[in-house]
Amino acid sequence: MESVGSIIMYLIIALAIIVFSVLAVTTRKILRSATYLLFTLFATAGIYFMMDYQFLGAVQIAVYAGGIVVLVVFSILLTSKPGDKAEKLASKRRAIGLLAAFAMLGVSGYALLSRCGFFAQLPAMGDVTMDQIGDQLLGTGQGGMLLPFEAISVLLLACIIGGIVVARKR
Amino acid sequence: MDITLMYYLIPSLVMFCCGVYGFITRKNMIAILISLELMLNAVDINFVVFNRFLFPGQLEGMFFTLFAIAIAAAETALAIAIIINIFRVAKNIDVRDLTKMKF
Amino acid sequence: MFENILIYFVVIPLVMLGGLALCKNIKQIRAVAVVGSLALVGLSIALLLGYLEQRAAGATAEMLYVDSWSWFAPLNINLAVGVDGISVAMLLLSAIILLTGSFASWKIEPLPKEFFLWLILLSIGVFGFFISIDLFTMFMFYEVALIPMYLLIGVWGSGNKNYSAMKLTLMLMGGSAFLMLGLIGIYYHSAPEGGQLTWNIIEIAQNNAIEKDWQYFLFPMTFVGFGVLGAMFPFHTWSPDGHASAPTAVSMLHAGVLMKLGGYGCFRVAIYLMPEAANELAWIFLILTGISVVYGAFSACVQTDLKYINAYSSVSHCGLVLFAILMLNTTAMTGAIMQMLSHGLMTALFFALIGMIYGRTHTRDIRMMGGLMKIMPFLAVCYVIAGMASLGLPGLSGFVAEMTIFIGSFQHTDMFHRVFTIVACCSIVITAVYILRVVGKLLFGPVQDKHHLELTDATWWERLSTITLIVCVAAIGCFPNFFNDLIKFTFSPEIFTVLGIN
Amino acid sequence: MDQITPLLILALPLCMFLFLGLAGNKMSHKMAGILGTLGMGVTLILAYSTAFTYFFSGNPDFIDAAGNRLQSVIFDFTWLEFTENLVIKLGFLLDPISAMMLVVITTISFMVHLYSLGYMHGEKGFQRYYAFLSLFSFSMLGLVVATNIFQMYIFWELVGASSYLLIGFYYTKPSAVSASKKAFIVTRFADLGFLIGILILSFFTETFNFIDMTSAPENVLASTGGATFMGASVLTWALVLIFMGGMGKSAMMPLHIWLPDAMEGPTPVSALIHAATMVVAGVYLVARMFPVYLMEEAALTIVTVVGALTALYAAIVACTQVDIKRVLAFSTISQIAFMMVALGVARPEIHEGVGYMASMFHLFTHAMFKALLFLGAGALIHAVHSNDYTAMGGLRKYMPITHITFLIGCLAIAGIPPFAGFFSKDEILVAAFENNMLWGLWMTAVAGLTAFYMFRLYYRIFWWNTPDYEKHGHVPHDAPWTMTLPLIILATVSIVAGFIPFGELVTWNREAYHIHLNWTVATTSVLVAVVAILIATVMYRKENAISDKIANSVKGLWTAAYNRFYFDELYIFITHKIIFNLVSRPIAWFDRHIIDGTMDMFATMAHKASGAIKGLQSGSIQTYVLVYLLGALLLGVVTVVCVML
Amino acid sequence: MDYSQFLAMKQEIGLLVVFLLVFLYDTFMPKKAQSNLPGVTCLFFALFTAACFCPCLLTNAESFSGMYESSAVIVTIKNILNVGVLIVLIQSMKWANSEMQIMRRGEFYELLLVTLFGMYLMISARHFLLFVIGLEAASLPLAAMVAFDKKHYESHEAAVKYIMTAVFSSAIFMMGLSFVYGLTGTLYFDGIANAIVGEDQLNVLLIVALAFVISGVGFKLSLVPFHLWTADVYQGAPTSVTSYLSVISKGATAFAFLVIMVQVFGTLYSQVWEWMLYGLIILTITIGNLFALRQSNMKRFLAFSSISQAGYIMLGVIALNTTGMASLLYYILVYIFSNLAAFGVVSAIENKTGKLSMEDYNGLYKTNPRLSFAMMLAMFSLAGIPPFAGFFSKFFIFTGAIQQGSIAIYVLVLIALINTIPSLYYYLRVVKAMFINDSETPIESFRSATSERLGLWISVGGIILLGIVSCVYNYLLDLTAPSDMFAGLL
Repeated sequence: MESVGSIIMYLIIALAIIVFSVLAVTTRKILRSATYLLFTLFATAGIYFMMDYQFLGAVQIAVYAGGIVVLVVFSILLTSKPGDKAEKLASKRRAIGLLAAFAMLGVSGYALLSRCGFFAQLPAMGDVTMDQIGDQLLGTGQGGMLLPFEAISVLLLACIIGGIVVARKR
Repeated sequence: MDITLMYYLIPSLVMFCCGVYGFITRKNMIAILISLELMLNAVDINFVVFNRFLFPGQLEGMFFTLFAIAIAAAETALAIAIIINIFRVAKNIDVRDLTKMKF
Repeated sequence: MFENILIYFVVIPLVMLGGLALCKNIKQIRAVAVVGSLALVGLSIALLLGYLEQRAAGATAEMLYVDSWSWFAPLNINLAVGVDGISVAMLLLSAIILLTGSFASWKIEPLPKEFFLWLILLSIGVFGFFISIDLFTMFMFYEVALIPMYLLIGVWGSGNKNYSAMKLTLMLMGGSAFLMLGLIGIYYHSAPEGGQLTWNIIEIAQNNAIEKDWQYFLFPMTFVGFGVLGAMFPFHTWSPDGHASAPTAVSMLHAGVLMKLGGYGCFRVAIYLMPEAANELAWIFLILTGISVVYGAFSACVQTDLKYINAYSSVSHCGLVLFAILMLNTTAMTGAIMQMLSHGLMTALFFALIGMIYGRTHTRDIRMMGGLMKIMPFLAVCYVIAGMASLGLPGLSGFVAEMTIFIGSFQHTDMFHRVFTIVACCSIVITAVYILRVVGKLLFGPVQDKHHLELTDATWWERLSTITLIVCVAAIGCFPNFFNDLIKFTFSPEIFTVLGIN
Repeated sequence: MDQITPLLILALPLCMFLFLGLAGNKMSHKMAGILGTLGMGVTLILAYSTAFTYFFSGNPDFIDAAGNRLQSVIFDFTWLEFTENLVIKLGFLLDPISAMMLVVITTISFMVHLYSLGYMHGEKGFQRYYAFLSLFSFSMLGLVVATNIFQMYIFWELVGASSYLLIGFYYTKPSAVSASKKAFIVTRFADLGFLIGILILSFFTETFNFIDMTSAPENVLASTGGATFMGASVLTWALVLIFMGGMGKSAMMPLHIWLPDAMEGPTPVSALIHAATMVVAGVYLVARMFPVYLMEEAALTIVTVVGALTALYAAIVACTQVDIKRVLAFSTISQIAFMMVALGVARPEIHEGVGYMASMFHLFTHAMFKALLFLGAGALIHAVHSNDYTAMGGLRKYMPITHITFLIGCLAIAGIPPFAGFFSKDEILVAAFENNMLWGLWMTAVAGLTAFYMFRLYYRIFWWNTPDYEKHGHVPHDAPWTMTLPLIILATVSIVAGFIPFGELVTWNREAYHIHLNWTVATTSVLVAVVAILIATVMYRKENAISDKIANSVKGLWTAAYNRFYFDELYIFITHKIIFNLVSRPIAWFDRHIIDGTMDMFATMAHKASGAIKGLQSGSIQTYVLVYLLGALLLGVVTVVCVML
Repeated sequence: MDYSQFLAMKQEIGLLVVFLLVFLYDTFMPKKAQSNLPGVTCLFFALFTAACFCPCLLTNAESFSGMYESSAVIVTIKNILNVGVLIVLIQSMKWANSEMQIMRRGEFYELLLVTLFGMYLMISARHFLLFVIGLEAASLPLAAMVAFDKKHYESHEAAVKYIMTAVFSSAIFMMGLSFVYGLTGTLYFDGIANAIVGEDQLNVLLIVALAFVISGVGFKLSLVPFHLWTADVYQGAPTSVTSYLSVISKGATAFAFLVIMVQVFGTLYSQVWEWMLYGLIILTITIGNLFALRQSNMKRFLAFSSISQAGYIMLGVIALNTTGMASLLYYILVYIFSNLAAFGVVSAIENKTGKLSMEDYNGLYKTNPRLSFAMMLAMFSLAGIPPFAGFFSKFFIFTGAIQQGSIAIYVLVLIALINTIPSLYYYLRVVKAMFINDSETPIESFRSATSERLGLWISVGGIILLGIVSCVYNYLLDLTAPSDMFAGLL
């Protein structure tokens, strides 16, 4: 039995996720869309906090909400005039979108629900300390993430180079 | 009420499906990018909650999410660069205009 | 490697290719082509003599000149060569037709160099196929022989050449699709459980390890695969169009040699390796080939294009080859091989003559021509001889082959087979009808077109080409037992006795 | 006996053919003609000596102590070996009938060679003509000396081919071309039967060899093991099918249609091939196989019936034709049918198989007088430049030698003693009567008709009224000596041949048989013939309207007979309407549109399918991901459904 | 931390050294020396490639607790890719020196090397996180490369299409991974493999997850129906990038796919993914062919041809035996040479005349016989005509597949074989255009740049020799034979 607080917390977060995701993809104003995305990301961060992964929550807020959304917002401002509004969707397109979304939902939902093991309750877990995270992030033992860490640095470098070369005017 | 694993998975799935919906219906490329972010985010949630609920003893899921966030960032940056690029050429970021090559 | 005479059947054409690449003018090209193909003829005669000598000396192995060089060792793919009487005969046939084909393309235009390049590449495929006893190399050479056809027809052909070339290539490739599957399947069942798998035909035959159920699957695959090239009904339609559009030498080589690859393969692979299934399933293909025989002949009756007539006649004759092979007895199979030889020479002669006539009159429509006997007596007489060979006049090769087939087929103990033999026999009448129809319209009667009166008779190279072929046709027709003995030895009675047939 | 002579008999004409065929164009007409004739002359001498040796030398190879003649294989080398037993050999079988045939063939052939020197003088392709004649002689000789049925089949085909070439000698004439084509195809069709017959027979007996089969015919019967097919025993089938080959070559109804058309060839060719030698090959074939035929009564009955019908039919038609060569052609058909009937009615128990002997006898005499008639006709045509007897008349004054020889021929064929025809025909009638009264009367009637139409022809040519030849600027006259000499020789033979003691020489079991005339039959037949001749005399000696009146009174029959009872139309209907239009064309159409269409359809389908799914590649990434997603989901769902079920 | 672990990754490190050298050269060398950049890069890379053939690398190594693996086979596939990349680099020299690209070429090389690095990781990864990073590293920079042709709108369009669909696909892929993680609690390959053996194997979630995973990798392989981006991107991208994308990226992914399917999900083969792959192969080959039939743009045409080729490559996966694996490697090698020869000709012509349509190739033989000849050999090889290498690779991949032995595989191979007919048709269309068709305005005779010629010579040499010289395939067979990857899976 969960504490009421966590249930309420959960409800808020779950609701936020669902509502803001839906809004993010249905609103006709692109800037609002970005805003709703931000809210969703915050709600996600909330989940991370609830899961006791504070570090991850922080990263989520910092990188995702703080970095990506800002990037998106900038690009929106760069590429659209204020007051730009998407015209209404053709119902056919919406139907197709809905079909795809519900198909995904149905299939994956059914698949998930078919696993009884997934109705597990939150087990107890010690706090994930920064030490732990740091050790494992740069560790080479079982679960050590040194190699991915190095690899992703190359990836990020490449993306930076790529971004620069693409965005360069000439 | 027990808040079980499924209670987290379903919102995440909904989020993912919203992303799918948005990708398929939106015209603005940046809106599509936003949809993609939703999808990636949903995956992140999955990893985290699986890790936390089922395998609390280890951190693989969490790390995956950590790296996924980095990847998502890189991807977004690149995608935005490309979108801006095309905006320069076409003065427009309507994805429906991206059909010069087909069939 | 080079002490085996067989390898030179591939080496000489390769040298020719190299020689051609260096050629500067048409004379040098001709020289390379003629010298090379003469060398090949010489080589095949030497092989024939050597083969006979070994046989006379008491060699009883199924194949002689057997050699094997490892190629893809882990898969046990070898460059295995070896010949028996059939291959020797086929090699001789191919060499002769290549030679005459070179003469027939004396004045090929445009791009003579490329033409001969492709022609020789094709011949590499043919020779390689006949010397191979390894399924893989055999298949490889088979395909090597197919693809030059496309360009040869497409570039140097006439009429609706693009369509025909494409159709021919695609249909033959379709056949080889089935074939490839069949061959790989055979490989995986080539040895008893735990034995070393092999592609070598002799070893597979000795192992005799293909289970019956698999034979049921693999036999039709390989038979149809080769059957397409053997113009088996209903996969024959590439033949009329292809032949009609091809340039002379290509028609000659294709009808004369390439179609034989089909019959040879059907025998060497499908039947030889899977006799049980062949015995059980023969009736299906007998019906198809029986239809081929009669149907091709009937179709030929109403054609107006010379090449179409001959192409359909090839369908009929090649159908007879497959028909006889399926009879699974020594005589009929000997007949089938004789028919291959006979049809190869005869149809090459036909196509050569048609090419020569077409080169002069610029039409192949028999309604537009007439009385050519008066204008170009040499060609006309040759045409009559070819026609007589085709309709089975004794003394020419067609008769010998057909009779061997009919007699052999009729020896089959099963009523069904005998009745079908009679059906196939009917083709000799229909053949007479269409051959005489053409001869009557084309060569006899009044001259149709006054312009034709100015046309000339054959040139020396054309004469050389046709006379060579006629001599060969007559040689088989007059001294059949020589070829009969050559071929017959090959059919080891074991595979028949194992089955309890005949 | 040495082997060189027989070998030469075959080799000489063959060499002559090859030589004239290859080098003929380089030499003059005269050279080629003389060479050919000389070659044939030598062959003639060799053949005569061989026959003489056979019949009269008393060599133990040829005659045993009891005076029975033997079948002797002079040489026999393997040509093609199918199986251990089934071997095609090329050999030389000497027995009474083949020896006789050697004589007949070489005689007629030599006569024709000689005759043609004059007849074909100046024709384009003279060398070719002689080459073909040599080819024919070679093939025909090979046919008669065949030691096995397959050798016979081989030469059978070869004579067919040389006949084709000779009929189509005037290749620029469309009618000649189509006649040659027809001859070849019709006989080819018959040969199909022959071939199938051989197949069946060899399947059971496991031999091609004549001697093996005929010396022990009961083994042949036994080897079939009583097998039947569609109600008839397989041996009957085999024999009837083999007879079918004979029907084709010997122009038995209904496969006779090629022979009248074959008259498009040069007349000497008609004399050689289409009167004397090749057309009797069918008779010869049945005679060769006669002991085997004896095993199956049904087969012989069919031979008789076909022969009798053909004889009557051809005789009736011959009464109405105006083309002299056609008349002779139908007369040939009728006469060969006589021989067939003789074989058909022959039984060992009837006068020791007199029918067989009669048949062979008639074959011999007929060859002589029919060749004579044809060559005579050739001389007439040469003189008048027309085949039509309406262009002739009163020629006896202009061409006395031709007239006399032709008359001898007519008398011989009409069966007037002492001419050759009388003796042979008389034996046939005897055999027929002995077998069955019906056949006897039937054949006697046909003999009467024969006399009638022959004299009708004779009178129309040599009597009737004389047209104004000067008007055409061309007065007919007798031919040069090269042409008349053969006429005279053959006429002489026609007169004396009847006195040859044929029964001593040729019988079915090769035992000597003494011919004795059956006076009743002889008298009857002679009477009938004389009456027929008288009627013909009345009707045709002088120009009058009797014949027209009679023709008008039986107009239907007359027209039908004139049109040969519409057999040609029937064939044209069958070949053009049925074979071409109903079989070949549909098959060709089927091939182009259905079979080929199917192949093309695959291609079209691929293109259509390619067009149909092009919408997938719409260029919009949203469609792309939609397809992607649905694809992935479907992949999952389908697998789930399949695995879980 | 134990940095010695990195020593197992000799090839990756070597590649990064090359990357750094190029980077430094590009950044710090004076303008004058810049013009040598393509040459220098090729040189560096050639040296690296040569070094990688050192037999001392052919050892089995594992590091980072089994996150990274290297073995003789893996080294070899990387070498194969290196060879391909070297050819691409050589072929692209002309393009890289062109006016348009001169200021971006440094980045081109850098991005290219990074994507290659990503592919290395995909191949060597034994942990899904590393795999994902490799996958992303192999695809995201490519998006930038696709957008390199700034003059052409198509290039931008292609880049957008590529990155959008790529991210979408990786989202789906990661979704599938999350499911797998949820089921097994680990992302290590062997861990997952052990876990799904231990559990009741067949649950819906696992199958769906597997479908997602396959779709994610299938995207990069352009398996139908995950292929739709391919044609547009190939068409829009600069030709050098297209050739890189079509051969190297595909080859690397194919091998990685094999590893994932066998090492991770091997136990599910006969029940689950054999049939998934079965369907995908049929669809891929057939639809790829059907689309290729109607193309007139050369690059687009080659795109669809490469789709159907991917289907053939997958036969090496479904074979589930060492012969199949060896054949897959061999197929990739041969495919690299064949396709690069084709792209080499296309890019040579494009660089000279800007023409890309198949109609423009009409009568090419009359004006440029050598180029046409190279193109013809490439087409024949792709179509699987002996004696060119493509025939052998096709034959062996079929041989490998059939070794699996079930009748279903026979049927599959038959379908694949029947599909060679339409494929032959469209390959011959190109040959026909060059050799048979006439044109009033043929591409005039020109001499292609030395680098292009060199690239073509290498490719053509490969096409001719790789098959006939049997040692290559024999070597691969010997290499894979000891592998126990497939033991006990069937």
